[in-house]
Amino acid sequence: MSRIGVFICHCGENISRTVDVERVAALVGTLPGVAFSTDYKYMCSDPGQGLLKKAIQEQRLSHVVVAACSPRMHEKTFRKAVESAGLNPFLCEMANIREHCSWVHEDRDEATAKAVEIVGMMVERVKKNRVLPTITVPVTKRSLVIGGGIAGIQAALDIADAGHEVVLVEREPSIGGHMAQLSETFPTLDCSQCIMTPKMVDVANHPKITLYTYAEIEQVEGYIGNFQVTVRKKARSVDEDKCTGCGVCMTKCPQKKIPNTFDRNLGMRPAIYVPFPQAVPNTPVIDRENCTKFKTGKCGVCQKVCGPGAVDYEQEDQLIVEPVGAIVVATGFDLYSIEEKPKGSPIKGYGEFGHGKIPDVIDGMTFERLASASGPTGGKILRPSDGREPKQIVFIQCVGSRAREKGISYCSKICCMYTAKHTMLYHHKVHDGQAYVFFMDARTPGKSYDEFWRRSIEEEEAVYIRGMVSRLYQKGDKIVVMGSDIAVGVQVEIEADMVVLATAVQPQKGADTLAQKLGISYDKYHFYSEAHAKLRPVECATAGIYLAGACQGPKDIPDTVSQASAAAAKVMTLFAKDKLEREPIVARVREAGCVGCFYCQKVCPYGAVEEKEIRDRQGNLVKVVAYVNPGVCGGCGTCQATCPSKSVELDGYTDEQIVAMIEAL
Amino acid sequence: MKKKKMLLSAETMDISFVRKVEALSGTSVRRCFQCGKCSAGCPMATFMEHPPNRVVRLLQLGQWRRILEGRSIWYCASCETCSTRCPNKVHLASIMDALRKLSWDAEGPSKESYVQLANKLFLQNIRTYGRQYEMRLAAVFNVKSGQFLKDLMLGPKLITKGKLKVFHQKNKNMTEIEKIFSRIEAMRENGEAL
Amino acid sequence: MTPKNILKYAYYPGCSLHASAGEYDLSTRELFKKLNIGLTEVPDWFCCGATPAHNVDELLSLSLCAKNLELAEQVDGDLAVACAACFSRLKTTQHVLGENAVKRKQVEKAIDAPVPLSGNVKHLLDILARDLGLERLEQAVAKPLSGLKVACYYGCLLTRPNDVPNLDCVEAPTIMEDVLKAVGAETVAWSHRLECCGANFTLSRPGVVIQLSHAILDSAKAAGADCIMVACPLCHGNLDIRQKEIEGVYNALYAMPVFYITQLVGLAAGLGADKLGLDALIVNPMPLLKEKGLV
Amino acid sequence: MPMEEQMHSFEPKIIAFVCTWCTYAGADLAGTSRMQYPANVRVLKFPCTGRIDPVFILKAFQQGADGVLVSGCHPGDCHYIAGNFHARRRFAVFRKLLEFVGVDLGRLQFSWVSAAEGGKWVEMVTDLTERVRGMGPMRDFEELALEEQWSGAITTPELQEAYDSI
Repeated sequence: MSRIGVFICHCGENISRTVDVERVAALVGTLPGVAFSTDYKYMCSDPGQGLLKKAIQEQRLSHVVVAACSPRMHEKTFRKAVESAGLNPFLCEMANIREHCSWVHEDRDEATAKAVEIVGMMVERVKKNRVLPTITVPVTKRSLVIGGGIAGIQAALDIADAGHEVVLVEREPSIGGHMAQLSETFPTLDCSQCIMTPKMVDVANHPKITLYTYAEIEQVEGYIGNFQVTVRKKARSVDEDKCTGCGVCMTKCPQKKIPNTFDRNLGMRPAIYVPFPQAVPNTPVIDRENCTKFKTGKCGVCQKVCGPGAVDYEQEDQLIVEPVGAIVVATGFDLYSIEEKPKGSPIKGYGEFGHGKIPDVIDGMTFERLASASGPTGGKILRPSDGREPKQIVFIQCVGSRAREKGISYCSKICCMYTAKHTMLYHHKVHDGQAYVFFMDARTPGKSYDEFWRRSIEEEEAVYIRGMVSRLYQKGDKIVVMGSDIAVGVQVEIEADMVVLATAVQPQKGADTLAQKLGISYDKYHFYSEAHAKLRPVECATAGIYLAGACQGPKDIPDTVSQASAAAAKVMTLFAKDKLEREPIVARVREAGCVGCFYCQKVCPYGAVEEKEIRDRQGNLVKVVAYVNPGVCGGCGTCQATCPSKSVELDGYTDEQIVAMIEAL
Repeated sequence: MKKKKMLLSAETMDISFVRKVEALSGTSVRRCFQCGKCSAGCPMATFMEHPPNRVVRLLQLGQWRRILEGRSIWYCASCETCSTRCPNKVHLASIMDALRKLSWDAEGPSKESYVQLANKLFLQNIRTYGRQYEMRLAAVFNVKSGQFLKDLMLGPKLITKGKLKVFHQKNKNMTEIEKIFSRIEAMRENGEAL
Repeated sequence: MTPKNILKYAYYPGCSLHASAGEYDLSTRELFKKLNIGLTEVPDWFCCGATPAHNVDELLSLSLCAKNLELAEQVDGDLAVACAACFSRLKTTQHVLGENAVKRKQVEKAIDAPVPLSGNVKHLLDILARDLGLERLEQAVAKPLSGLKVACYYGCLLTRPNDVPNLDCVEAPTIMEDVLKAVGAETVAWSHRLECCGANFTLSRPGVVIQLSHAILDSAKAAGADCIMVACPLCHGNLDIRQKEIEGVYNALYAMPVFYITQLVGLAAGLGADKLGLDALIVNPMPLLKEKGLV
Repeated sequence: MPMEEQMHSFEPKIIAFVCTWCTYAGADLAGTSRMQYPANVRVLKFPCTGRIDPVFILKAFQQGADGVLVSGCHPGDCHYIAGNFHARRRFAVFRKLLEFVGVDLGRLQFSWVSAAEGGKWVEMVTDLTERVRGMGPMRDFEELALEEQWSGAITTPELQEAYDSI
């Protein structure tokens, strides 16, 4: 038989003004199971809590109901008090007779009657409450960072500088990401490589960072504090330990006509290559698809010229399992292309801009490579078609972005600023040229951003034309741009030598596959979803996984670096404890009842439901049942409402507790 | 109003004209970001085919012919509301002054003849008499503009109220005013001033 | 140096005050005499060029004004200006030539003399409200204008643009109201006190003036004003001389006398109708003034 | 007593099933803003609308509730990522079932009330109370209530045996 203690709070006069608290205490005292009932001026005050503790001990109370304000206000306070008096904190419930009663009703009798019912319901509920042990899970203080762009580099360096081991995994042969491709960066026009390469070298030299380039995530298992990540290290065909990075292999490679993707296919590279001279690590990779040795079996020049004997045609992919406690996802972005898309694709191309077939219609990143001093033209702006310098250059904003018809409705955020930068770079390099920009809005909300944009117009003489471009077509060696100036209200036509499209920012290819491996959610564009747009912007809803950079949504460098450091700080917060404690409001499976239909697994937003084999003493498989991993469970209870056999229960919100409340009516 | 397509190129965007406007007006044309506040407050905008913001926009694109061919600049009252309220410190009233000056230099392509005539007569009066004599100005204007009966009813009343002086004298120092006019003409001929 | 309490000015009346706005000139001279403020007309002054000159030839406009500033140097004291247009041009000239060295050189060549940029150019309002001061103005009142509800009309050129005339706040000036309150009148709050009246389109495009001035008269009437007060001959011309015409076009009845500031202040200072040129006003102010017991 | 008067004097019992994060907080806000609404509603707090089993609604009607309100976070705002979507689908089907059984759907209200919508909460509760007051007491389940006694717990050895044998 339970011995329940009920404590009615006056909350000064907040409750007692409309609710007759003495009467409530008296009436509730007569309920079966209630051993003690009293009222007090301020239950949350020190003496109030003292009264509660004293009553628990003196009256040998088994359960406690505090009728006061909202549990969202003081549930923690009273559960703590109950715990310090020796009871399990989850044997204490609060009845909300302030926000839900005294404050919203004026009639004293009505309010008092309602208060009695509310307390009565909680009394019935608390009878069914069970002792819930606090759940603790150990923490592996190593972190995985996926993606070696500026976001991943920043997060890895921050975590490693805090003294924790970091495993950094990059898909490409070198870290650096898109930032390494940029020429100069807004709004200060710093040379991108100048500020990027030192950080890349820091990563390579950091004793706490294990760097896997040319590697991908194969599998992720486990939960917060205890992930097991399998990394696939693709065969490089070059032994990283032996290679000195001398580069002889690359100069001697007879196959030199492979378009260089790092230079947006504007330049050529050999079959054995590093993507760019400042690559980290500086170990070449053999592009097996294009290598004569791999295609025909003949050649082998690189192996012959390699002094240290690092070239290894037999190398195979390696699978490495890394135990980590936290994961930072920093897979970055890719650029939308205007090319014709396969039928049925949710994203469409731009037929009106020639589907990418007009050679001198390029995208912003290609322009970056043209403008980069280390790019294929040595920093000269030249047309891909004939190598001439364009004298009339047109920039078009919002290509793909904000274009519902093309399947993308969001703003890509960085284009306004980088186009302004492009007009400046162009003006610096082609003094007698004229830049035009077709735009809808100029979105420049950042420190010194609007000033930068205005400078491109007022000082660098870019002509901005508000209005979108209807069509582009080739006419001789010119590209005719058909637009309109909505401020004037007339059509505009420009015969351009080159057109640069500010194409939309999209998530990296394969972002969805990676998300499924990680068990994190993503939106329809495959940008990863944060746990809360405002209050938890760097955490995934899946505990222990954090987001940094453009994989979560379009971001410029300052925002990316900020978020990366924030994600690193979240990882450090997690690593500050040896064990994780969490509220024991988790679902548990009654294995006897479970029929293994796994509906629960389908509805679980956290991927907390696993399969568990039940075997008899001889080891024969009896059945497969669901198992809820308490480290991963978020405690929503959707599984319980879904379970057809009522075999899963959410602790703290069991059917018994709820039905008891309903029956108390 | 003709809605002729704009063909933009280094040749069709007459930036040298824009530079002249900037020199004359002492204000930046490029600075305008087309917020439209000038047009919003302009008392004369309803009389114009290009509201003030569009005048600046056309200027930014070097399309000055479109401006000068229209009447907009001649319908500016010089009330300076636009300059006062411009959030970006573009002195549009001064730009309008510069455009009118350049329109005259280009032999006034605008069809707005009355305002131009009134201005011409006003300046002639100053050159001849040193001061303005309204009776003479109005009479000559009416004759030259062919509106003999315009404001006929006002005349006698104003004369009886002493508001229009029928007789007037020249300033004693008229040579000085003539010198100013001729010095400015000389400067322009020598290319010392716009 | 002038002793502090004795005020003395050079006076630039401008063309209109010698013609259509004779009553403004008369009332100014009489009022200043009454207030013991010295006023010496600049000898042989020229037209400032007004709007038409700067409209089409800024250099000419600046040169004419610069010449007048130079002529004004001959007379002791700051330069007092009655006409808002002349005031605006003279102030603008000082401002532009102070900022733009190229234009200044051109102008100096045109007038063959250095441009005096340091001389103070003051509108009558400034002299009454600040040099004389509201307190002394109050003391000079013989017949307070009590009960007279006045709509103070600033027009365009008294305050605009920013940083040039610096007479008062460009968007919410109070100087006219301050002066009128000092002489006992009541001022109304109304919407169109800074709107344009159509200005010099009165000659070339009177239709424009009729439309714009109508809005002003309408607003003043709606605010319950008995009369309008101005400080600019052009505004006066458009609101007073064309009022009958506006009434005809819009089928309205305003009968709204339009006074110059000096006429109203002069009335309060005890000057007679003859010394204020009240008979020169087209809309007869006498019925109103009689009703309020001011004549 | 004339019928009309009886209706009027009838005080309906309303049960609200709400999620902790949005609607419960919204109801708290109505309190802190001192808004007023009829005292007929009893609030049951769930972590998420995804936890709300349709059986609870039946149970509530069975226990004499005259109206039931189910409310959670707006679509897309779920604290548990997608629980409210599951709830929405579940209740869409459940409504059909109730309709088929013959329960007046006017007694059942589903809605989204966010933590910032104290006013909407008040409106919702007031409207439902008044609507149900007009509909009169719920009698459809009275008989069923006598038959159905299961409380959700495995309280008897027979039940235990039945479960164990699955």
